[in-house]
Amino acid sequence: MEILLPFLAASLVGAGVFMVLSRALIRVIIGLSLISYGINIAILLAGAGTGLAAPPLLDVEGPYVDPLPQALILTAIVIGFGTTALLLVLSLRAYQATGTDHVQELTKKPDPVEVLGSYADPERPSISPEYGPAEKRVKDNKQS
Amino acid sequence: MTAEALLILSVIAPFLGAILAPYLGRSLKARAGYPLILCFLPALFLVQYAPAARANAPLTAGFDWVPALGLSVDFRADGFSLMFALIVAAIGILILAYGAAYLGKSERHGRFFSYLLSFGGAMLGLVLTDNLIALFAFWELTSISSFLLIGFWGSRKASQDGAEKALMITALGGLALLVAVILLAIAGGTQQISTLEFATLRSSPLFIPALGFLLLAAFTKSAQLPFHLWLPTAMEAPTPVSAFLHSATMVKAGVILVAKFGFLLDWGLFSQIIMYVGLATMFWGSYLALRQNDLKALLAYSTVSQLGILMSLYGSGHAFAATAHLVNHAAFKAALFMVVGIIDHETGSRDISRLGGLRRKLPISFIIALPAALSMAGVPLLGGFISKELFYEEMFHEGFLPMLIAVTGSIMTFAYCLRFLKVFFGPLRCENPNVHEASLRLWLPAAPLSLAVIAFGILSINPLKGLVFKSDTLAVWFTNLAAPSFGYEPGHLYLWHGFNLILGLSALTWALGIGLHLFRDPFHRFQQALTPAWNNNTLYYKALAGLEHFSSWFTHKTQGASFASHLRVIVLAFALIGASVLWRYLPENLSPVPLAFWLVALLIITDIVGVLMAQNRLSAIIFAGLAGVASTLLFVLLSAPDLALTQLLIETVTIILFLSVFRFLPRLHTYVRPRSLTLIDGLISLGVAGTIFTALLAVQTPIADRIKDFYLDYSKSIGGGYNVVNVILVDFRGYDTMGEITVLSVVAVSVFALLRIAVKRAKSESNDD
Amino acid sequence: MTRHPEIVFRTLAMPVVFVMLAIGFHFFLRGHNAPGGGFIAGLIVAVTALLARMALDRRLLRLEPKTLVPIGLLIAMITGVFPMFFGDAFLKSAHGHTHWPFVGDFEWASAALFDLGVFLVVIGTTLTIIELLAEDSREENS
Amino acid sequence: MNLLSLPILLPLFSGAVLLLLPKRALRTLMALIAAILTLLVDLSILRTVLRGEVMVLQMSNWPAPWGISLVADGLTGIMLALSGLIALLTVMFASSSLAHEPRRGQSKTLNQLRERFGFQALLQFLIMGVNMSFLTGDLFNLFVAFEVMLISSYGLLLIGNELPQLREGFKYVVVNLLASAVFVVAAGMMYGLVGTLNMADISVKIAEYSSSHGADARLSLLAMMLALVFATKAAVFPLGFWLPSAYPVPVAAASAFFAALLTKVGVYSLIRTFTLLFPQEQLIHTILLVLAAFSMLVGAFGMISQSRWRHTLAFANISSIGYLLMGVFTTGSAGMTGALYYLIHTVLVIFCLFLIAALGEKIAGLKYTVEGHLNSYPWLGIAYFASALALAGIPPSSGFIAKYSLISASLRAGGTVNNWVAAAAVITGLLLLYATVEIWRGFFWGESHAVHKVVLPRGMTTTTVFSLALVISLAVFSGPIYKLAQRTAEQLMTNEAYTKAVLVEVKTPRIGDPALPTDELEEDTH
Repeated sequence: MEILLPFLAASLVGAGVFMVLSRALIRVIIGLSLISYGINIAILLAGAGTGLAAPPLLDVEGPYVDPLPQALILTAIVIGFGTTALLLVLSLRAYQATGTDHVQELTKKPDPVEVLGSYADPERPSISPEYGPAEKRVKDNKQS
Repeated sequence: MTAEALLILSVIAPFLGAILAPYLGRSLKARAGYPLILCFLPALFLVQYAPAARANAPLTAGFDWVPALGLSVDFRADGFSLMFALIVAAIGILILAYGAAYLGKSERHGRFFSYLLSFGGAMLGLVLTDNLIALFAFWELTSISSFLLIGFWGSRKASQDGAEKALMITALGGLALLVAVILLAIAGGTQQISTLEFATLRSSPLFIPALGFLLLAAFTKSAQLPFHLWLPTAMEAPTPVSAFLHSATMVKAGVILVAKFGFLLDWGLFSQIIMYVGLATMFWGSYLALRQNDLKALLAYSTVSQLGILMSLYGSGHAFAATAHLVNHAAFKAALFMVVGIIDHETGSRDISRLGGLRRKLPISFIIALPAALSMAGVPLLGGFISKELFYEEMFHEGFLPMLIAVTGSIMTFAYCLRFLKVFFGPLRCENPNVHEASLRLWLPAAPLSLAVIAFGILSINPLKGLVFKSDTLAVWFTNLAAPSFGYEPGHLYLWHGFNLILGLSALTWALGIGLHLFRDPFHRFQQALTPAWNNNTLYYKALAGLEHFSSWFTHKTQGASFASHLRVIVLAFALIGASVLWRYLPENLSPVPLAFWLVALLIITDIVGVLMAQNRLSAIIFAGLAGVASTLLFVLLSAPDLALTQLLIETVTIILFLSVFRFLPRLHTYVRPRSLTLIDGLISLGVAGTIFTALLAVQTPIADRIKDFYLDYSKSIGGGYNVVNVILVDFRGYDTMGEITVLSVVAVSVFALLRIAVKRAKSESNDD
Repeated sequence: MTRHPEIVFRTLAMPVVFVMLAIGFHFFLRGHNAPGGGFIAGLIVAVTALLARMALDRRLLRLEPKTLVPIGLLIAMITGVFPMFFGDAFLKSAHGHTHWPFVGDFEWASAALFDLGVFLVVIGTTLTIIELLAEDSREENS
Repeated sequence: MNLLSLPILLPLFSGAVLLLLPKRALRTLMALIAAILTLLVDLSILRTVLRGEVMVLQMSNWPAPWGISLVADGLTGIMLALSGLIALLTVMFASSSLAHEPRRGQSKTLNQLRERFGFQALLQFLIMGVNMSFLTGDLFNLFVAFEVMLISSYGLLLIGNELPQLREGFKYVVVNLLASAVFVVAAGMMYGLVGTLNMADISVKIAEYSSSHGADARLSLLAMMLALVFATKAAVFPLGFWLPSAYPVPVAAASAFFAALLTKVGVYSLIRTFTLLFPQEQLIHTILLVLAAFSMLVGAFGMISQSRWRHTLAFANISSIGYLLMGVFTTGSAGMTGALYYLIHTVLVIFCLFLIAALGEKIAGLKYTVEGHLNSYPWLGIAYFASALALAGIPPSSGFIAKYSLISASLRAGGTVNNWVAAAAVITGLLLLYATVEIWRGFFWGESHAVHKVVLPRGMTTTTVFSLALVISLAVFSGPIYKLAQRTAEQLMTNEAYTKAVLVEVKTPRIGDPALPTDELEEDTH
């Protein structure tokens, strides 16, 4: 018991991770649900141990298992349900919009860098007059 | 008004003016510059505290900003600071007047004066402050406001570039200064500059790094080799700005730093380093000034060269000579810039090769420029001569090599001064046929500076005392004002030292300078031939391009990497965590496993294999669902009926969900990973599984009692229910459930929006992403 | 699909829906004392409603399921806020016995009201998602 | 003490009601009122905790380790006040911007749809989640709070269904699901190992155990798991890759809120975890310190590499996280003081910059390289310049004070790691300056090609001016605010006040607790 159950939880999580690292939308989603199965079991094992006892219903004879982890997992399951549903709908939408289920193709690359333009040269600061007759030019530049 | 208030006001007033300037500029246009002169007056009034400063009882004032950080804006008008503040304020006033006449109608006057005044305020703060952090703050403020000033004509690429270059290089120095002031504050145990003690600092291991960073800061700001590249391009600024920045303010900040902390720097190799860097800068600056065709560029390199002189003098501890030259340089350089502005304004050109004989068309400007240029060249009877003599004398004491560099540099200085004056002589050459003298408003602000240049020298001859030639008025007054700050004896400036080696060297300088001017064409060809393919300027742009390139490469590599590899980082981190406790907590005796558990285990393993091997969507979904059922069974076996029930129902609903979208889901493509990646992913997954596994083993024995008994004890009596899990959910930890149903509600809202707002297809997506 | 199974399905569906609804409410009411509770009951009722929708083409509720969500949320929250007016903390629970005419002895708990909120939110969310998905796919088909 | 539940209940209530309200004007009004009330509550909580008091509310009246406690100490007070301010400004900005087109050249129906389909409600739920995270004193409840916050952020990120939203949304959701999975398993294991979930109780028990048994690898394991979770949420290098692509895709108001607060929740949790639960895990502190240095640099390089407003700023956010963690994990209270001050500073500045970016996008589209807008929009220029200076840490902005105190604390702490981290901070300052100047050059300077001036919506500009005023007043009132940060940091250095306040009443509850009047509840039970 002490080894088998943690092993099961761990293998569910491990398999889930392997699926998540693949590149197809559905595999990612299925992987995530495997992870959540594994994790629910893991929390139960971590908090309540692997020993056998009565369920925490007070009309049954004790000793009871620890009820708190069960409550935690319940909350986690519900939240997990919500997020899975959202993720499912989202991936459906993403698939419809992009036409690909390849996770990588959903990713976009950052902008290419722009080439550095011409620059000021200290040996030859722009000799073009900055003022006087040039006033018009400066003015034109500003107003255009 | 109290003295303290005046001192604070003298720094604050320009900033207030900077805020007001846009409004004034809107109504008064360029003339806004005249009323704004008021902002520099408080600083000028500080002159009344000069006697106190000379008596080494300087005026202090200030206010706290962030006292918990030791950051207070303290001012201390000691001799040197006061002297400098007066120069800044005086030149600032002239620049404001000059700018008011210089700017055209279509300019953004308010903005211009606003930038200019905040720069002036920052400069005043920098010289007057006595707090290390405030010193840094004002230092950075000068960088920032000069950035705006240089880039005032921001629509031009060259202006933008010049501004950015100045900012980046001075900010580099600024960061060095930041480190330096922090180290000084740590080592000295105080943030007040006037209470720093050499002995305390010297004993600290941080002393040498602090000095190193301090020097780096000073060199960048004062455009010393090899950081001088920003100064010439800063000429892209409007000329009034150049006149302000490069005569008395911005570029002198580094010199101020060396002067203020001179008592620390005069130690070991440091003074030698500063002196040689300064001399090299002086030499190289005048060498480059000689080859310029643009009047402004010529002045820019001449500024580099003059800063070299100041730096070497302060660095080698000759504060008296340095201060004398500093005063002179401020006057003649500001005047020269203003004249260049006038020439540019009237002729429409600054190109030396296209100008000539302007003496006839611009007589007043010529009169203003002549003494200033000659003073820069070091011609006798003018202020520049006196301080150059002092420079020679000090370098003579330093040794042969410094002497040699100083003299060669000065020869070239002499030559480029003549070259500058060339535009006034010879036949008239000018592209603008209607060239005429500038208006009174334009040349008048330059005139006092030229007068000062003359006054520093000639006016001080005292005819009654014969040939003493003791120049004992304005310049001396200024120079001696700084005396208490450096601890030198108030001295005299002599026009005449008698026939000695120094005078001989000066004569040699003049002769060779004239010679160089006459043979400037071959020299120019020589310079052209020697021009290397790259210099520190190209290096700067290479570095910037390299930075851009690296940033984009790096970001591309990290951000643009595949999503899966991003996820790999997270799970890998998780996998690595497991290694820390791997196998340490194996339970000692294992309890037997009932048959039911074996069966569930078998089911789970089968499902896992099934999911991993699945070739189509349906089987993958079914195997995953079965894994859910298996975990339900496990919950039953582990006495968690609520969990089992919930999990089963959720499984049902999820399957319904999957099936209702089933037709629209993509097929289960097997995008083949490269074999190495499969291996890596497999290993990572194993690592994650290992972490979960070991962690589960490790936490089975708690370090403290678990709090479960409370729930079992009070669930019925206070909670009112037999099902402890449910009581926990709605009562003990009902707040969690509150959050949980909020999550569900948000899911409903989000899904509703996702499904009801129409999806644009990729094809029709506008191209702006 | 031929007509016959569909008719069978329809005839069977009606009683199934009622039985399931009963089960759902049963689970809801006994939640405090035995496995069950608002969440489980909510899921059961939601599945039932789907069944009714698919087999009988009839909605169990006039309301759009989306509206149930904020209502449930508000019920749960206000139950929690109520004790605050008496100087107690948020979500302070109370329970006891009371005697109603015709109903007899009744054991109540404020937690049940809170659970009602949970119940409604779960129904609302589940139905919203699935009904919308069904609609979405119908539109795609047409 | 019920005051503590209001920052959560008010947004929850208004979020639920917003879903029921039929008219746009009503919804806007409701959202604004809720945000204002929440801010007032937040400020009054801040006022109380600034007296050095630790406020505690035991939810459902259950005593500390068994029920869930809401706790507010100085740190919580600061975070709440920030969240209240940012929330109000976001609601203001959103209600104005959602009435207009998202950015130049797009139709405005999309934004109207967003509003109709619950944008404001999602925002309220997000605020609730954020406040819940700050207030909770329970590890598992922190997980729930994170989920409320994250699920709302998914909703806000996705609402509108634009292609980039769907694309980046998927990645964002998957990453956060993974992190949440680690979080929940860590919380479960924490219960298994320490036997309690109340953070004060955990702190006491770990301290007791450590003092008698010394270091324990199992505790380090849990600490590392939590560090992994929170570092991922805080977008610390190399776990922060999800941020720069995700934050720019939603509506600008949502982006701004995300950037200002969501990552800070991760940082907040890191601070709590490593001051309260695991102050002794020095190795992890050092690891995070090194990662902080990398985050700063990577963020700055990222900024330089981008040319779109919000992408650039998203990287600025990563850089600021680096600075924050540098302070948090520098030994001693000086570093923490700097970090807290920096926290206030960076929340306000990043938020303000995002608003400016939104206006910039309205004027010229996603990229800031469309030059020449200074003359047409001088006020925008001033706003950008002031906040960019603050971002780059140039005096006299608050950024300078923050940067100075962080670097100074780091150099004072000494040691090789600290010195290198300080060096990284200094270099990052230069890079940030370069990046912000590039935006200035790209957008404000240069030749203007604009044909006509875009009229910016009143509400958007007003909100931007407000947030700019906050940025500036932070610099002006640096003295008292720094003092506040200092006091809070000292409070964080010792956990005694916190744990004492939470664990004060460990007596068992009496059976005959006053019950609610029966008649109000009867009708509803059937």
